[in-house]
Amino acid sequence: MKKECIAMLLAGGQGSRLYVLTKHMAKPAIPFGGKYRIIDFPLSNCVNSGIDTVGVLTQYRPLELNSYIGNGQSWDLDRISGGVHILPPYVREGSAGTWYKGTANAIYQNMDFIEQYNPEYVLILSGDHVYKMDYSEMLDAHKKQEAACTISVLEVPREEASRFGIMNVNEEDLIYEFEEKPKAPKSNLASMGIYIFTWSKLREYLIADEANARSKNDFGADVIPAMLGAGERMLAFRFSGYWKDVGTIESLWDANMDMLSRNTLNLLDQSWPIYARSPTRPPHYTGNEAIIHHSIITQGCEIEGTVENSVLFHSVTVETGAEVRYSILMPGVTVEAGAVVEYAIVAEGSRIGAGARVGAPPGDTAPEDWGVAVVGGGAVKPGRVIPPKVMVDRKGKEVVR
Amino acid sequence: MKKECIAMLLAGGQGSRLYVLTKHMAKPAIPFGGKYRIIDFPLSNCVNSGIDTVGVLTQYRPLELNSYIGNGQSWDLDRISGGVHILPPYVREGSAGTWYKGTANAIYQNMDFIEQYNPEYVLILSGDHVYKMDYSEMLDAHKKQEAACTISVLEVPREEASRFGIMNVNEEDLIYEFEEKPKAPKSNLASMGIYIFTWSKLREYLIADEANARSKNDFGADVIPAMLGAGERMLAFRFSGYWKDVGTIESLWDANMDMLSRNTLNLLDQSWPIYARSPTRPPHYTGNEAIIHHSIITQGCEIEGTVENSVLFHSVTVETGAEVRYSILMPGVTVEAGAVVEYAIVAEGSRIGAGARVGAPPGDTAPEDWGVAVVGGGAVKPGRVIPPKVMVDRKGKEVVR
Amino acid sequence: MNDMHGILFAYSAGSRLQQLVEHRTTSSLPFAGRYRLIDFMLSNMVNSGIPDIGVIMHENYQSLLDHLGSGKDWDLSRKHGGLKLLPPFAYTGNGRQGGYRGKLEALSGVYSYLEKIRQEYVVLANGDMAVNLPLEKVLKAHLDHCADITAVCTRRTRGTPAESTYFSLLPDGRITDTACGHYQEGSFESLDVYILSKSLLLNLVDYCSGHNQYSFEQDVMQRMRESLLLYGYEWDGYAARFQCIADYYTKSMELLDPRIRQELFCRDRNIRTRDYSNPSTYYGPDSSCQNSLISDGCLIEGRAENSILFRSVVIEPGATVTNCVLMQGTRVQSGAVMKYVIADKRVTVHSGRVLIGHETYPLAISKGSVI
Amino acid sequence: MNDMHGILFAYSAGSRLQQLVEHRTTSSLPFAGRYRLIDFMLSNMVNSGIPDIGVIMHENYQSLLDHLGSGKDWDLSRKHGGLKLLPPFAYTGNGRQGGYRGKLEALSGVYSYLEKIRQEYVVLANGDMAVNLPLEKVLKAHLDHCADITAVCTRRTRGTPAESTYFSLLPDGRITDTACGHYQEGSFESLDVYILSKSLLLNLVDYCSGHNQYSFEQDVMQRMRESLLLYGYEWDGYAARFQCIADYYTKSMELLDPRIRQELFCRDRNIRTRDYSNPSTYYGPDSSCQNSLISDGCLIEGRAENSILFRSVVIEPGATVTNCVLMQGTRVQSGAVMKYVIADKRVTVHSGRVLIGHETYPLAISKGSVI
Repeated sequence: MKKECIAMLLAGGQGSRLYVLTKHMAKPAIPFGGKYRIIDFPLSNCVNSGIDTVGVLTQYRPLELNSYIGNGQSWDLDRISGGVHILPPYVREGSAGTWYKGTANAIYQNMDFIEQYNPEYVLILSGDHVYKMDYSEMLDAHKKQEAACTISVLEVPREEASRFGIMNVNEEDLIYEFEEKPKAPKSNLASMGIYIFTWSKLREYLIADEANARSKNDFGADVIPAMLGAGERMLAFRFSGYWKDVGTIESLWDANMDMLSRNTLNLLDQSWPIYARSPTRPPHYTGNEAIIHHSIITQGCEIEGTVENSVLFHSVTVETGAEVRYSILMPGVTVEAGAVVEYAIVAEGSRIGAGARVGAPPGDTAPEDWGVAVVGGGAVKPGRVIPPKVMVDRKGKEVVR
Repeated sequence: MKKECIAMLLAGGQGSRLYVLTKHMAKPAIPFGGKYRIIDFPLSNCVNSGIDTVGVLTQYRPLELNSYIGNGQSWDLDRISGGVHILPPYVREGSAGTWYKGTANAIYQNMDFIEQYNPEYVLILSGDHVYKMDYSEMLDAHKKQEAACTISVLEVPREEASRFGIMNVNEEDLIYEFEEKPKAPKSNLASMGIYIFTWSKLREYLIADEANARSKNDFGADVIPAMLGAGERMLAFRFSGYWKDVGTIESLWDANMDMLSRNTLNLLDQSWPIYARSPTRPPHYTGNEAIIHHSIITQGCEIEGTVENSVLFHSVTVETGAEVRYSILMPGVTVEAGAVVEYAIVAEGSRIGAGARVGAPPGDTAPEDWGVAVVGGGAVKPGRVIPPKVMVDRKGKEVVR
Repeated sequence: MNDMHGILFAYSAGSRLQQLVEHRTTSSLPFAGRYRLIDFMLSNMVNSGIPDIGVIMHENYQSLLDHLGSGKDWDLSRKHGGLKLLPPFAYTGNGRQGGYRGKLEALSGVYSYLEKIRQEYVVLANGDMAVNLPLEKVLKAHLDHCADITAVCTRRTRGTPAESTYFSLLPDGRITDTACGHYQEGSFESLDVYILSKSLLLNLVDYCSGHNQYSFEQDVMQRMRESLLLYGYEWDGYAARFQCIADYYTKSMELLDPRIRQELFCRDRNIRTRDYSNPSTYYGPDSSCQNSLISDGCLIEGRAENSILFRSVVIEPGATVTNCVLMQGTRVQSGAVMKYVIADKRVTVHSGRVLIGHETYPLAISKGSVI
Repeated sequence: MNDMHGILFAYSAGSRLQQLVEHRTTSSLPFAGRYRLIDFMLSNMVNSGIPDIGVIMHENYQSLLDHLGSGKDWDLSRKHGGLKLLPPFAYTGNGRQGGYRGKLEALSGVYSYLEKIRQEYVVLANGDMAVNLPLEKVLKAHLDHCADITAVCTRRTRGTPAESTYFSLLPDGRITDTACGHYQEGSFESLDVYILSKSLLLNLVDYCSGHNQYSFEQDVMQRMRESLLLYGYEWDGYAARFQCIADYYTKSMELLDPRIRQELFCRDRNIRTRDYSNPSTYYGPDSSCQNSLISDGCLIEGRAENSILFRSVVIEPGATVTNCVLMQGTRVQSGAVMKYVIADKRVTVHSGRVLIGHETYPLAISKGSVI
């Protein structure tokens, strides 16, 4: 059962800045890009990188992720040896179980799981980002440099660097300093929250971190600084390519819109397939009056109306005369005749009633009042108007950001 | 995803009456009968009965069971729809998770899991018993009688009936009374702890039971009596065949010895295979001086000594001149040259040093001092004597029963 | 618990399907934008709770082997049972080359498999029909009638009479006669789906093999009509058969009718197929696409109308595709025009080329052609 | 990450294995009590971290198909990659019947599969050798030498010279010559395991197919020895080949030597095989069993000595089995005596029958015989 490198995917995030969208599911389970959920990206990256053992650490709404991941078959992770395992917080004998205290504590609580595979290296991932990355190249760099920890970094525009955790490195890309959201950043190398640790080292630091009552038990805040402080060999691994955090309504909308552009993530590349679990539905149908421009449409859809600059997941119905623009319609959404959906995110299974209006283009509203409209599920009554920036939950109630 | 009937297997038992054997694993994971673990019996019964969705409720040492069950492939339960799922106690948002309060509470806590499959019926099983049973026949009887609950029962000798939960039934085998360990039993139909419930009914009673602060949240003590009291239609389903509880050292030893007899459980019956997960090892080897009588031996063993009336799991080594009688040697045990093991259970990976002596036949000891000797793992030093009824743990320390 | 076993006949290739079955059997013919014909009956069996299915193959089955793989996509990958591919095992061909002469000969070629069937009843079906058939209801009717054999049939005629079988039914459903290749007013067309008990099946195969009889229709349904209790199960839903290229084209175009799609793809009885992990289909800024069925992974920048597009079809800007069936990977370069064309997998049509067939005689282009 | 792809040749049947390959290829010959020969190389590939493996088959492969199934038992069942069975796809046989003439012809028969290989290096190996070979070390040597092709070979001769290939090696391992069917003092016998890059493989197959060359040994290793950098990798561990029945018998008996079992079945490089869920073997009160290798699921109530018993063998009380190899399901009834016998699957020997072969000429009994 020995594995050289296993991955631990932190999927416990509640995603509270996604409001109604994460009310009924964990953030990594959010539908994305027409066919996927966010967790499909790190999972597919693992398989494509030759990492066949993944622990998925859940806590918020674990059942949904559990049933999405199933036995791992959709990602070719249904293995006898290794494969994908859901790891909810563990209730130990005689004591109450609690949610993970921080990212490092989540790994600490699952040390027994890791030890089963006796790995040399552990890859720590999060379920918050959309990107394609060959972790085996990062692992090669880690091994070559004999690092204790390798952190994947992205060059960000200098002016935005103070929003990130910034790595200051020497000419060999070895990190000598880590600054969380520095006011005067010395470099533009931002941490992507992807770490490879030499397991024996990490183990040691996790135990020490857990023993430290003042620690928040977080990788970025505690473990990485502790390792740097102790003079461990820490490598920055430069990543270039599409990488997007989808933690807010706006960034989720943005990232979906990016999928309409052919020079962001190439999802057609057969050497790096992004796997997903989706029901088999027949091809989508475009009706006699359908108008579809600059959009992506998925199996099982029935389009009789207008769809422009939008992302439609499987089994979406757009009835005759309905108009959908600059919007994201998650699986099973129905837009009834004459309804207009613009600059909106509509959650799984929602029904937009005839003649209703969800969202509006930015020009029509004062900039400070404008934003993406969100329907969190359920039915929007015929004729109802949901203004820009407004969110409604499954019961149709407005939710304040 | 709708399933007519799903199974919930209560595998959280700590098995404290198995002492050192359950120190490092849950009771359902105890090796049994040469190739199996106890949980293989209910799991195989499910698959053979056409039930392809099984929730395994664990709490004590969940990781061991988790890694034994893996993706369910060994039992043909690696399914897209359904399959086998490990369900540890769930830590809800903002509250601490606790171990299951009782058997009924364990099901209550996993109602969301059950509801995913929208079943008509739920089969409740335990991981404590060794038997072969076609649950589909029980389900047919349940449906035919339109029962709210069907309880599988076994006819026990009248004189032993007061040790069991006894069902008193009418001529249609409908239960009118349930007595837990009655002093004066009115019937000899003992509950086997196997229940089929109409889910809508069970759901209702589970919610009521949870709301009842005085309840122990146990099926036998609370839910069944409550249903009987409310006049629900409760059916006794008569089972005849081999059925054995393996909850104590003696019953575990007994049940293993039963496997040497050809008229207990027929494990060769290809129409009802008992599946197990075991590593592929080469055939076992019997040496030039091997003497083997009335025993079962498994792949990977190397037998150079004497083995009589014993059950040997995979990869056991019995060296030249060593003697094993009336004993159970779990996977990977080594009995060194000249050691004698009699009337003993030796746990996985133990090494019995040269010339050591574990256990003794009943005749040599006063009856009250005699019992099966147990080695819980680790090494027994050469020449050491472990008398009958004595248990030693992995470190070689004696453990009091 | 459902007590049926499935046997799918996937060995034959309809010769009038010409180019379309050059490298495959009819059962692995692509249909409806993403499926192979065998997906329909295979999914029907899975949806009816049938746990074990054997697929009888003979020649030219590499494409089928590749499509079915381990059976995982139909949730049929098992150690014990599940999907089993049955190439001719003990079959020595009676000294003949070529496929089996009939179902009974095919069954006798896999006799040792049949003996090991764990279920009491067996469904025999062809792998080349598009239908969404609730087999558990057929079994129920079979049991209710205490029938020896129940045959699924339809009042609507669907196939060419010369290549079809017809039953004469009494009002209670009992089959009184079976005619092969000849339609009579009032008779029911067989859909080649039969339910019978395992023991009867073994007896029939045994007997017929000993008497050099090979046709289930003639040698069992017709010849034994007196000694066996034969019943028809009437199916009046949609069912499509494919005996020639024009058939294939017509049946494909029928799918543009929403009622037919509804019948064939009803959600609670999903048709499963192999998953290729394609992304969604992208429509360009100037694309136009009406009354068409479009699979995932396409890139549509030109015009499509009244067409069926399989996965990964590319229609470049300025290209026009009307009344066509374009299979997986077809690439239509800018300015090309296609009408009434069936393009097999991975056909490339260069810029500006014009290909026009006729509704009654669609142009069929072989796999991989570059035009 | 390991960057190798495996190709197993499983199409040939050694004709001198006679009855043992009547219904199977040599690769699916049962060996060592529970394995098929292909299990060894397949497990070597899995143990070396090879994720994708293609098995080239040609005829008589039903037994292999049945054994390998979906590849689950080797943890190779995948949507993408994993185990792929490769019957002759595009291969038209150049108008000939019968198997491939050589490895290159076999490879050219699955050319479209080769093109899709995702890894940079390819291991070519036969499916009919029992060995526990660390292929990742062979790759390392291949990379260290910057070789074009690395061939695994041994100093110990194992096969019949007429059916084997021999390499002449320089002290640094470079291969200077290849002789087919002719052993010279000091030359190394090929184990028919080669590592080369995918791109070179495609070039070679292309070139040789265009020149009607089919033998990897003659047309590549021998003919191209000047233009390619060929290296030998010496393997001095155990390896067994099976060219005739006597070979099979001798190699089987060798397994009774614990050192050989240790080499072939070392625990950290486990040999996997199909799991049949057999219970343990039961020994009766009066049984006797010495120096034997015994699989699960047997029932031993008589005597066995110096024998290999496959799963589900029954030796009734009073029966005696000495120096035998009894395959799965052999039943030896009470009082029967067997010496120097190889019984294929499901042979029954009735009470009191006596079957005696000789060490140098063991009696081989065909599958299913009743004596």
